[in-house]
Amino acid sequence: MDSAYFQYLNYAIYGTAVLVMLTGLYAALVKKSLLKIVIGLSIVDSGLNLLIVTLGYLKGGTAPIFSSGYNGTQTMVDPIPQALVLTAIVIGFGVTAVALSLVIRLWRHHHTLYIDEIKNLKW
Amino acid sequence: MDMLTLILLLFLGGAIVTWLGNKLSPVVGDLLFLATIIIPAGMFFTGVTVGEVTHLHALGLTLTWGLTPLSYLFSMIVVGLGILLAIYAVPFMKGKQKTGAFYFNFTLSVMSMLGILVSKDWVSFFIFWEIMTWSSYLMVVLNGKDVQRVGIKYFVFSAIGAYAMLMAMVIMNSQLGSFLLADTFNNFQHLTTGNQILIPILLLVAFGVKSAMMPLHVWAPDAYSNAPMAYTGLFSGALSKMGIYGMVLVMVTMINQLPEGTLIRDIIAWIGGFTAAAATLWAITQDDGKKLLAWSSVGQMGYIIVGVAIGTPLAMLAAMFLVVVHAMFKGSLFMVVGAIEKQTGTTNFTEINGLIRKMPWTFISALISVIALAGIPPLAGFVSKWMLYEALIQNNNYILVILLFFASTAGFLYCYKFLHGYFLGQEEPEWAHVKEAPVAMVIPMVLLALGNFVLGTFPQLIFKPIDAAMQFAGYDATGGRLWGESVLFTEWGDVVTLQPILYAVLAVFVFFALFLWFKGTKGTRYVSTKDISTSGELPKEWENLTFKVNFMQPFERAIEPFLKRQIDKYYTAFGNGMEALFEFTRRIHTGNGQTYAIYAILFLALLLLFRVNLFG
Amino acid sequence: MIALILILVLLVLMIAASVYAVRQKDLLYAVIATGIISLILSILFYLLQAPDVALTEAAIGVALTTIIFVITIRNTERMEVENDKKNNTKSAAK
Amino acid sequence: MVGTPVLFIAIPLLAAFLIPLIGMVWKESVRIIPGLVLAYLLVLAINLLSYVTVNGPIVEVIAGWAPPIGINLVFNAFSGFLVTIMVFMGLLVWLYSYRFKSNVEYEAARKYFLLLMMLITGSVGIVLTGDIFNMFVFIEITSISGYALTAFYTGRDSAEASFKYLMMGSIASVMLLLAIMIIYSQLGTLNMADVASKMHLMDPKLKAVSFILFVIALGIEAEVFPLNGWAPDAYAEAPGPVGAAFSGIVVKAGVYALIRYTYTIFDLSGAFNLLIIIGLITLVVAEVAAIRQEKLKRMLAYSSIGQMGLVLVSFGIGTKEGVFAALFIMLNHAIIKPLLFFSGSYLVYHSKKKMISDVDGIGKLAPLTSILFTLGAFAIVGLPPFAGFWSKLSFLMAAADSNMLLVIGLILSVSVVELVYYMRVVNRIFFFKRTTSLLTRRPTFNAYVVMIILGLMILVIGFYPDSVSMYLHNAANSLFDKSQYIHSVLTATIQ
Amino acid sequence: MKKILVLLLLAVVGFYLAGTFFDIGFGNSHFVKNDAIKPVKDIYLQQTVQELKVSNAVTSIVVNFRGFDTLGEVTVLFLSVTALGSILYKKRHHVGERSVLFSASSIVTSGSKLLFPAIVLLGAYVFIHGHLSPGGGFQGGVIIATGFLLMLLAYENYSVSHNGLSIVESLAGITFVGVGLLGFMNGGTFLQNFLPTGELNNLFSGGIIPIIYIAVGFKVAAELTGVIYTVLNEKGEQNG
Repeated sequence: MDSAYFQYLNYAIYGTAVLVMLTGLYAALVKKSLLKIVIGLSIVDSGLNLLIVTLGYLKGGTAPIFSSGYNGTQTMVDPIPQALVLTAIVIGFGVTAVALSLVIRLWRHHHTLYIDEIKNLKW
Repeated sequence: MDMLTLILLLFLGGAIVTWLGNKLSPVVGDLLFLATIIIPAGMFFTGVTVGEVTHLHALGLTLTWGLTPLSYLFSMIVVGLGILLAIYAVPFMKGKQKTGAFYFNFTLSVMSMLGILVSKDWVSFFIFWEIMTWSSYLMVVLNGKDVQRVGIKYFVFSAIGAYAMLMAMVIMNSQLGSFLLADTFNNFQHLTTGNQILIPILLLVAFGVKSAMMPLHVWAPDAYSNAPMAYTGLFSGALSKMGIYGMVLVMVTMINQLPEGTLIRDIIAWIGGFTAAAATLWAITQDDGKKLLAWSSVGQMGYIIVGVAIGTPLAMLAAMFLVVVHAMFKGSLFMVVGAIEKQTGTTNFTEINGLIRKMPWTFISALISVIALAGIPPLAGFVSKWMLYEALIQNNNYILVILLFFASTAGFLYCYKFLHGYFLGQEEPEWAHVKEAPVAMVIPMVLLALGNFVLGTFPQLIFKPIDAAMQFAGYDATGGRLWGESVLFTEWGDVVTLQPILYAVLAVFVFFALFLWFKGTKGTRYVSTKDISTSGELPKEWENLTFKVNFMQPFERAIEPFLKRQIDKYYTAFGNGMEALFEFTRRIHTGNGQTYAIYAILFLALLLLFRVNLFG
Repeated sequence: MIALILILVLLVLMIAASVYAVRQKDLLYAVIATGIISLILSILFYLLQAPDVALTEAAIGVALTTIIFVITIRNTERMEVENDKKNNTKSAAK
Repeated sequence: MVGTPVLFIAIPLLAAFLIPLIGMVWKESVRIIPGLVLAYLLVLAINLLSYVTVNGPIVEVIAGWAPPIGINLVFNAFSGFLVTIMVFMGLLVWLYSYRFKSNVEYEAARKYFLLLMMLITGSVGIVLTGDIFNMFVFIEITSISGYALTAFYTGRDSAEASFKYLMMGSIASVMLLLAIMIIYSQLGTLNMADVASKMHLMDPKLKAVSFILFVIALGIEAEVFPLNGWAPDAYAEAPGPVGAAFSGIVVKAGVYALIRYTYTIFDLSGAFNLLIIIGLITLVVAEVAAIRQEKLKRMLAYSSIGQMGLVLVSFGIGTKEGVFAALFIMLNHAIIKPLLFFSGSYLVYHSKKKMISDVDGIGKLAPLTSILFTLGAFAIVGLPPFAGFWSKLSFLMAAADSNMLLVIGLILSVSVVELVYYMRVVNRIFFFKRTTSLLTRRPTFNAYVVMIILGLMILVIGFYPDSVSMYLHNAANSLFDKSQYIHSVLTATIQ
Repeated sequence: MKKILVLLLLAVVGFYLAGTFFDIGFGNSHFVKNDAIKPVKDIYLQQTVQELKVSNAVTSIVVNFRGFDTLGEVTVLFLSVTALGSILYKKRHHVGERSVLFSASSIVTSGSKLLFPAIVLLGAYVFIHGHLSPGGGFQGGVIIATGFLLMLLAYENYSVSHNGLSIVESLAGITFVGVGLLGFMNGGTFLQNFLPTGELNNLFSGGIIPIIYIAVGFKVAAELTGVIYTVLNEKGEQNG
């Protein structure tokens, strides 16, 4: 791909990632249902992962795998962000699981997921 | 280990040991308590000499301890009162709750006061000051009567004072690079002008709180009357004098170096005068002996503050004298009230009558001390007040003289009310069983009362320490010139002019005694004070019909507009307002998790918006 | 060129899916939409030369996250409540 | 030198993986093994600290790749000091909660002690690690254990508190990752020392943005004001020992991270003013909220937040004395606040709502516990001759030396408020009539031991502050000496 | 009202974040331009081939260069399993009674029974060849976990033994830490490679990396299965 498109991609990908993050954040901040909040948080994570992987991309880079078809010339994309994203995804899954179990607990006690009614601890 | 440290450590360890021993058995606690107070006190009198200095090190700071003539004067009061009240306290506290806590805090108070007096640097001064504060606080709330109001009020004011002092001392340290009292006083000019005004004000606030100076006095009456009587003697006699001690230090060093010094002196003097007058008026309206004495101590502090603030040699002399004397008579008066409380269970005038026959020794000490308090010759109060008036007149503060004179004249009223309320009048059957207080309680109060008598007649007995103290405070006291300035004394220590007064008054006393002896109470007819059937009404039994109800009603009506405006109300209103504000503020944390998340994003947005202002 | 257009299409789809997931009242559909987001994400990762991440995202994001969401919805409630009309039903349930 | 810093992480993890196996055959082990591990870590920490004070920082390379390639752990006077405190408090918390609740089932006990150990390990890792992303991983470990421990009691409110904590925590992790990636994309490295040495090459705009993101993320961990809404709930709803662990250990880790970024990694001048501002706001709001609380543990929680605000202000002064004071406050707070939580949670043990009014007149029934609580209260408000006074004094001296008179005045007036609410509780304990018919629970033997140890430490530091000042001075110096940190890390080799 | 405020805030945040990343730019990491910065990734890429003889750079980073992160990461999973257990903890377990998503038809059940071994094999392949081809411990473990998920969904009374799971994950974890400590014992550092690194693109290459990745695979599989199993066994009260 020649560099003219790269300008578009620059705005497109980063813009999309930030936009997705903000959408999820909006859900987490405004939506009243606990489940919706958790969904929003996981959407934020998706956007974040896209952002990170995009940061690691190099123009014309290949996947960081020295397969047999690899001659020492072509550049490789930055593997570090990929490794970090790997970690981030797994951690995000763990947190989501904990969050969902908490949602189940709250449902068990309150019989609602409406967050404004789950305010026993205040001030 | 040197003497001072040893003594303080003995007090400290003794306090803890006493507390534990009291858990063991009350008798052990009592003995340990007496030992804890008396042994170090004796060591203090014998072992400590003025001028020797101790150095301790903590966090790179040097704590310097040592005794100056000025502090020696005060420490004599502390230790003397401490011993007498300790002897008094043992029977007083017998069979009461929380005896161990009482002993613990009593010992700690004595220790901390001595510590304040021996500390030559601000850090240790502050440390002991705070120990004194919290130990006395625990005493104030000891009996559990509306602790949240009285105790918190006392602690808040003390904390304001203490933190003012803390702020002043850290500023001085950062500017002058030393915590030593001497350095901070001597290098005072090197401070910036702003600090030169700020620091004395902070320190005066700090010491004004402890010495119950208006408008910082509101804690005092409640605290004095709420603490156990066996402690209040020390509280008003010695502990409030620490404020005076600090005030003397500030006045003779910092204020003297200030160009605006005279102005500040006048302001403080006027505040003291008002304190005296207002407190006296309040004292008159009290129906409870404790409260009455509490207010009157505030008033007496007013006199002392006036003396210290005026600061002419004679005024300072009067103040010093009054410090010593006030400790004596107020100590014995609080002991009297304590004895009455112990024997009858109440301290309310309207309930007690004619204890004169039941508790003669108590009556005698009360009589002498009250006369001293009222400032009637030949007792010690007279000497000090006279010298104070004289100093004021020399200083041309005629209005202030009038104010003080009004105060002490009005003082007669409550003095009489006190005597009459407890002892005079005819005795009620319900007090028939009352006995004289135990000997261990009688002896200290009688001793203190006689002390008044002696000092009133032969003031030269304490000239020497006062003289040394004032010399240390920078007054030229060679050859008793200070005393020469008063017409009471022709020259050094010789008190010829006082003895005729003494004889005259003694004659009056003897005559009065003989009259009572012969005429006695023959011919007087006893009717129940509650019998008003002559006026054709049948009283209900819950109506207290003693004639002492509304004892001073017309007077109170006269000063009603003054009574209506008490500063306490404004403080309370302020406190409530603050609490309401706090209540409003904490609602920021609405229990909704989403709101917290929104706060986080809000914070992020703000930081991003002001990024440039923050990080350039 | 093809890759470019593909990427752009995927991005648009991703935004659409996320908006749908946020706006959808039926939580089950919302969860499925998040699964779709993860799917698109894994394709994007592949296009961005990150096969490992693509694999992980596909497995975790598409399969596991979705399924535990579904189980949770199954255990709690399916419809999102927007106003607290549930007050009375809650008191009835208690 | 016995052992290396990596054991602080490796040993607990090994134990954590072993516990389920051993627990199958020997049930009691699930309680005992964490204690043994923590005891060993304490010995290790003390040894390493004494070694470090003599011959300089230890930089441990991991996976055989010297920095800036691999991850590394840094154990210098500063981090070592904090680690020692944390491990010590962790051991005490373990000892205290050994039989805190009687008749706990095996499963619950196993999970509780496992999570507790991992909470402490995560905090220690945050302090030790020399790698930005690795710190993120440890923060996640700490947070997840925190969520689980907060929701440990099966009441309904604990789950609510935990959910709030989780929401804030996940926002924090998002911000943290963003900031990390911005830095990485600019400097191409994740090693703290390397980042610090290359920081001048970074575009100032991006630098500021990433720092702001860090402040938000770590501020949530360090309970800075607008971000700390979760903290009181979590403190109050978690089991008593866990509340103590939060205020004694976890917050310290958050503050450490914030300080590490402000002092070592970033070179922003305005950061210190920011610290002072947010610290003051945190202090004021927390104390003001604390005075109006009806529940004991919430009150303690707010007061602990306020102390953290004070610590931030003290760090924000930016002088060596300020750092010294801040570390001293942290040390005292780590000693005193657990004591308050420990004794407090026994004072209101049997009451359902844990109201402050439930302690009325309990002084007669549980004298020793009440006296220990009072000791803690006196110490935390800084009354001499207890530990809190010296830290407060050194803080005020530091502030006065850089003449911040307004800050001093504000903080002193706030501490009047603090004094009021602690004294109210003390009054209730000793000088009120007992109104409720609640029973009091006599603390277990090891709880007594723990509380008495803490009380003695308060007295010792109060009467002889020089006993700790050397370590504090070394820590302050090593935090200040940025170049030495960078050098010692970047020249590290495999021992 | 609240929505508008939030939208405003998000607009501000989004503006600054997007601006930041637009500055960073796509496809050319900033540090590539600046010569003063020697990015670590070059060293990684070159050492991956020369030292470790691993063909998948991501694997070498995840397992060796930044293996410490991975250790923490599996710990996070481990902790989240424990957390689930303690959060959803009930005094009385009603085992077997599980929330049923759908009643599976016989086709599904038999199909999943056929599919299950294939899935497990695939997962095993993925994490055994983690250092050669894309994929590795996590991916393989997740795949295996999905296999178990399939069985759990298909068969209402298909149960996994908790003890088995915890034994597997404990052993895997002990292997991970133990290998790390072994490297530590051999005079090296924690997680340092102490095995001979064979030939590039060879199954037995990369020293300890395959071992660790296999351990990670088992651990992740066991943990994720545990997560699903715990959540499935949580039969909350249905609505109404």
